[in-house]
Amino acid sequence: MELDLMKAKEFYHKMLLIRRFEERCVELYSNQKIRGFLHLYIGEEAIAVALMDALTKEDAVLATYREHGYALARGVSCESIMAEMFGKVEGCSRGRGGSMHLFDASARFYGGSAIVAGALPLAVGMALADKMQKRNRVTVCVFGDGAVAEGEFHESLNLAALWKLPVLFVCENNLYAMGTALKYTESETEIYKKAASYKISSKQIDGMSVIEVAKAAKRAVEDIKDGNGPVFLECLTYRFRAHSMFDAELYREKAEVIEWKKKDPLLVFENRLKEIGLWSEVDATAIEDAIKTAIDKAVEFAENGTLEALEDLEKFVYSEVSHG
Amino acid sequence: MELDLMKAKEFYHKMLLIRRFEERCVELYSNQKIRGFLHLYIGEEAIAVALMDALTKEDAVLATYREHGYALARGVSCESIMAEMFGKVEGCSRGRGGSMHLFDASARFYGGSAIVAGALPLAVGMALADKMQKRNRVTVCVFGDGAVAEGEFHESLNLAALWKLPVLFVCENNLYAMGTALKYTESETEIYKKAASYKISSKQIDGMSVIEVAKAAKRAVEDIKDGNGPVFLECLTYRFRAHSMFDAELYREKAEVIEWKKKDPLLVFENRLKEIGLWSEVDATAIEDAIKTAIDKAVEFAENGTLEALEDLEKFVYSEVSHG
Amino acid sequence: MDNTTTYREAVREAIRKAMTENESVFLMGEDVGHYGGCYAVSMGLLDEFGAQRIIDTPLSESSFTGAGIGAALNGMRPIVEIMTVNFSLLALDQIMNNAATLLHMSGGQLNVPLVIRMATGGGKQLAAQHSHSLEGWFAHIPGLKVLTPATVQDAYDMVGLALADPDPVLIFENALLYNSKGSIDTQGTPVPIGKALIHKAGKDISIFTYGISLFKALEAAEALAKDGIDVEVIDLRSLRPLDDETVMNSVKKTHKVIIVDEGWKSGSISAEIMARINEQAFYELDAPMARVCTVEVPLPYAKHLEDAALPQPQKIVDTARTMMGK
Amino acid sequence: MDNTTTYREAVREAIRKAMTENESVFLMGEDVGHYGGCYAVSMGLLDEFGAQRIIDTPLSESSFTGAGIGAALNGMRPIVEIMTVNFSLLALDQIMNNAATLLHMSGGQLNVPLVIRMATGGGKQLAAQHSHSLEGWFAHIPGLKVLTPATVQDAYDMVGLALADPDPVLIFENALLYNSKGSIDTQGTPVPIGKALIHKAGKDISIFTYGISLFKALEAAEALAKDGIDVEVIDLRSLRPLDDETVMNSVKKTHKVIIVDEGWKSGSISAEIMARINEQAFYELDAPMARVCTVEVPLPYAKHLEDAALPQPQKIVDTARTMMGK
Ligand SMILES: Cc1ncc(C[n+]2csc(CCOP(=O)(O)OP(=O)(O)O)c2C)c(N)n1
Ligand SMILES: Cc1ncc(C[n+]2csc(CCOP(=O)(O)OP(=O)(O)O)c2C)c(N)n1
Ligand SMILES: [Mg+2]
Ligand SMILES: [Mg+2]
Repeated sequence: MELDLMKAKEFYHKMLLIRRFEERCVELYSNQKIRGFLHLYIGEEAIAVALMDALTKEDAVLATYREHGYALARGVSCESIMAEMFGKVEGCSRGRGGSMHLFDASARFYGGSAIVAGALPLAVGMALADKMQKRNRVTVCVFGDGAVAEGEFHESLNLAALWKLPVLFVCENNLYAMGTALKYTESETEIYKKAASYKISSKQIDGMSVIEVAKAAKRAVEDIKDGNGPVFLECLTYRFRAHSMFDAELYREKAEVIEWKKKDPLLVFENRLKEIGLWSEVDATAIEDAIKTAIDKAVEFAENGTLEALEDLEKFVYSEVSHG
Repeated sequence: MELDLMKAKEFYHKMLLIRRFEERCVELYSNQKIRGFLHLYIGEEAIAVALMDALTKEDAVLATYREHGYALARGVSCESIMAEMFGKVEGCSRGRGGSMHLFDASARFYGGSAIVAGALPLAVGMALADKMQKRNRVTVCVFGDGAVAEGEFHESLNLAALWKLPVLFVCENNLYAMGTALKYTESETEIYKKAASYKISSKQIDGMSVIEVAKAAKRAVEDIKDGNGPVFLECLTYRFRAHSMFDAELYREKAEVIEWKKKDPLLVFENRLKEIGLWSEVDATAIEDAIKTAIDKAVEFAENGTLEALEDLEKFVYSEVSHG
Repeated sequence: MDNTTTYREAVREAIRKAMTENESVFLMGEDVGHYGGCYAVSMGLLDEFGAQRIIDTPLSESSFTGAGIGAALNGMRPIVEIMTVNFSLLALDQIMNNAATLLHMSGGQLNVPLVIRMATGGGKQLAAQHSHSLEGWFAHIPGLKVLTPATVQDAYDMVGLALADPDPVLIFENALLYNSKGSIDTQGTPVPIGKALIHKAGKDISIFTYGISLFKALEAAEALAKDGIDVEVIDLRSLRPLDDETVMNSVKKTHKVIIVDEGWKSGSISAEIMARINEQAFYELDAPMARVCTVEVPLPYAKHLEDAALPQPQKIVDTARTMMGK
Repeated sequence: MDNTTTYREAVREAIRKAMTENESVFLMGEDVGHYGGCYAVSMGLLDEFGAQRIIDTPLSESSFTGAGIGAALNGMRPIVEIMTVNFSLLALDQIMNNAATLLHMSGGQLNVPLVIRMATGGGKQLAAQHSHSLEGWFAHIPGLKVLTPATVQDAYDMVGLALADPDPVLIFENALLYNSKGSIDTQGTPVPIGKALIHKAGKDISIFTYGISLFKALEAAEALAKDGIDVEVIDLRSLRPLDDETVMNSVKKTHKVIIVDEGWKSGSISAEIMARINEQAFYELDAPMARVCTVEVPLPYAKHLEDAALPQPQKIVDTARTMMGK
């Protein structure tokens, strides 16, 4: 994969946007502007940014409750995401979803799912629909290492492989499902091998390197669009923060966190750009500034947003034209 | 494994008992003495007989709705099984279970389960209890090829492997789940390979040969009792009859059935015994007669059984001492 | 009206019609293809429409139901057949947390035009794991619609109604009805979702019921007529939404209520109907309402026990007589 | 009584006591060990009892629940923690088709002494997939018992009661209660399963409720007292079995009924209670019974919408006033 300056800037910008956006979310959480569960993606930004880069507008994305990064990288606006977390009508889910349920049909961003592994079957079905309708599209489905133990992981991988469906499965293996380390949950901890046992083309990659993920994602999407059936990518990564805002992190050593922070995807990328001589042309300060402005704007937008009228509580339980 | 005459007679007797018992069941079904679903084991007898032979009384067995053969081979009495299918109090489940739900706690025969793959988690839990209580026992769990697609298959294999539990998983791969051929349901049709992907010691064997199954079962049980964790056996087999009494068998070719009937486990075993010169000492006629007598007796016993009093319908929803 | 169409054929015919008229409709489930359907509903459709549209699935209830949701989100009109309600428990997470929820949770962006059909009910001596009647229980879930066709006409109509609906619709087909016969009008306008039907008008007692119990109630009504008790028998047709209007109008006429319900008594749809009548027509009631439900046991195999557990015409007759003081 | 014990500590203490007294008791579930429990209930227990008895499971709700059943069948007394009720849907097949069924289906041979605990309820802005209150819905299933501890004492007692029971018992702990405080009597005889408790006697209206709604009802009762409306507040404690006797006795006293229920209105336990009162105490009623339930929507994230969806003291007050014509 060619890494030109434009792409380099874009990657850096997007990863930093996610980082800063979530840092602001933490503040806003402390100020009780954001409530409910808030799962941070900090440390894992490379994956979302690189994956979304491999897609066209027609492709579809399904993510987990740790999906801010995906929504942002997919191009869902900062404003509508922030407004969502403020519970406002201007939010991308009209304030009904919150942090765990960002949706944007126009971006083909299908959430935001809070049941671990619950989106895999949906991804299979979306890909089935594309195949039946002979549309050359990919459905990307992201999930954590914890999802691998669920029955739906197995059922969905089998269906996708059996029916040769255009799905890109992406496992973000950050070594923990909440506080339970992978070694306590899987007899086979090399997750990509499990996918291979369904005869799915499967690979383990460095999820801290936006370049490596971008390469693998590009190839995977090409493969899928060539009609070769599903692909599975296991991205090795780490979440730098607690699982959610209520986590004392008793289950992992500080030293481990420190070790992984050395692989911070922003740092790794910066160093790489330095190596290849592109860093000097990336105006990091300008990017910081632009991001700050964008986030400030988003917060203001969210603050100024409106609350859904109480009369509309029951709206959208059924479609308006429906008989319900 | 040493095949002495006694064992040879016993195997032959048990396989034939299952065959004749089920043939009688078919008649009784036509006469409406037996109702509900009736799934025949005919063609697959070698597996149950050989597996049960490898167990001690302390080991536990969990089977499917196609479990007459297991109940008989485990030593649950013909009478109580027949009475069960007649819906009588003298039945091994007091007439509440029928063909699909034979239970005999004294034989550590835990059913009789009609939800495909539903018994696998139970087997895991039973084995977990044995391990916790430091009892050197095996729990055998039998299921069909259809069960492999269920999420619980995956979850249970993972748990058993992860916790190194004393479970013997046995898949009776008879190529069809009802009317759906394995190739339509699994991306990997070599089922034992799926088990291997959980790091479970796993093997594919000829399920039509009582000797081969007996050998494999014996070794597996030893392995498990040596503390090496679960073992998985895929037994290649074939059901000679329809899935249940309501099956037009549109999904398979007559020729295929005929081909497999050449591998009839009774026939295969008879030929083998002839080869090693034991057959002449097996008094097949006497065995036939003894079986006929036993089945006649069972039918009579079932006919003469009593119907549960209607007042007792709600008995056993909760335990008697319970507050329910 | 030649009354020779079976309920099974009616469902099949409705599926065939929908698949012929709309390329986006497809059928998926266990054994719907090569086997011809567990209850032979889809017999012949594989040959007619091919394996791309009549899809045999592995035993993976959760995932093929979820795949139905995904396909519905992505432009298709899937009919997912869950072989029987007994296996739908494995798919409940997908049904409640995704199908029923996505439209609201996405702020109105993502509707799920999914039809899920399943066989339901006891009475075939299939014992505790294969005899559930959970349609009333599913009706608890907002975001879903729950249909219970009793007649051959409804067996036909409801497939079309469900497919025309933009939201997830569950159709519960009582397995004992598949062989029942009737005639179908394929040209008329079907009675919409959410509308109950008076099958027999009467003035003394209202019997509200659905599915196979409709016929038990009608049988009871005949017997009661001989005693001079004139019951009104109403087929609810849809358990969610419930047709409160038709229910309350009947109560205003008869002032007495019996509900016949195939579900376990506690917490089933019969309780909900009682609750609504209490709320909306309390002063119309002349006597306590009564219900004839399934006894609260895992259904036993033995026929006499199973019969005793399920609602039966005689129990309805006895309940009505007691209510009329006869 | 120093009122400093939290509900969370009460549950933990009860588990600790049971594990100390009985080697067969163990705890298994997601994050119960190294993390200390999603709601910190089991914090410290891993250190105390070791990984053999405080077992972190993979995310495999169906199978570890089923494994609990198997372990219970084989001599153990497992406590399975399903992190929250929202994930219990994945385990429903095991709960309904195995745990609730095995004793009856085996003709009385196999009882399942399994305790399943789970957090339940909305009110924390966790949105549609994480805010279910399904305890009333689970109470539909024969073979199960369903407990809903509201007080710190019950949080403590019910673990022991459930473990002493030979059959499967589900305990629903409302997550908003974990920080609530009270005192516990560890020496007394616990109020048995199936017994409701009068928390506040009154003569004008009976309010039946459970779990967190108990406190909403008590709050409403205070406000109503100022209006001269004297309500009786009854904590059902157990949704299956229900304490019909205590319910009917209260109805006989007040002749008016409100039910407060965290479940979605249609088909929830409130309907069942209304149905039973209709059946058993119809002539005692002076007015239609009323219920304050959760509005039938997938629970929304935004706080004002979520508040509007859930039962609130003010709604109870309004309902009571209307009922009293004030
Ligand atoms: C079915 C289900 N069970 C349990 C939970 C509670 N839960 C939320 S996140 C989580 C851990 C998931 O870990 P993983 O899949 O590795 O994703 P990560 O959070 O590490 O990104 C758990 C147990 C859930 N949401 N869904
Ligand atoms: C969860 C579940 N889904 C569907 C069924 C209906 N059903 C009963 S047996 C069967 C086929 C099972 O095939 P397999 O596991 O290969 O066992 P076999 O009958 O061949 O012995 C099916 C689909 C069921 N009992 N349980
Ligand atoms: Mg993880
Ligand atoms: Mg098979």
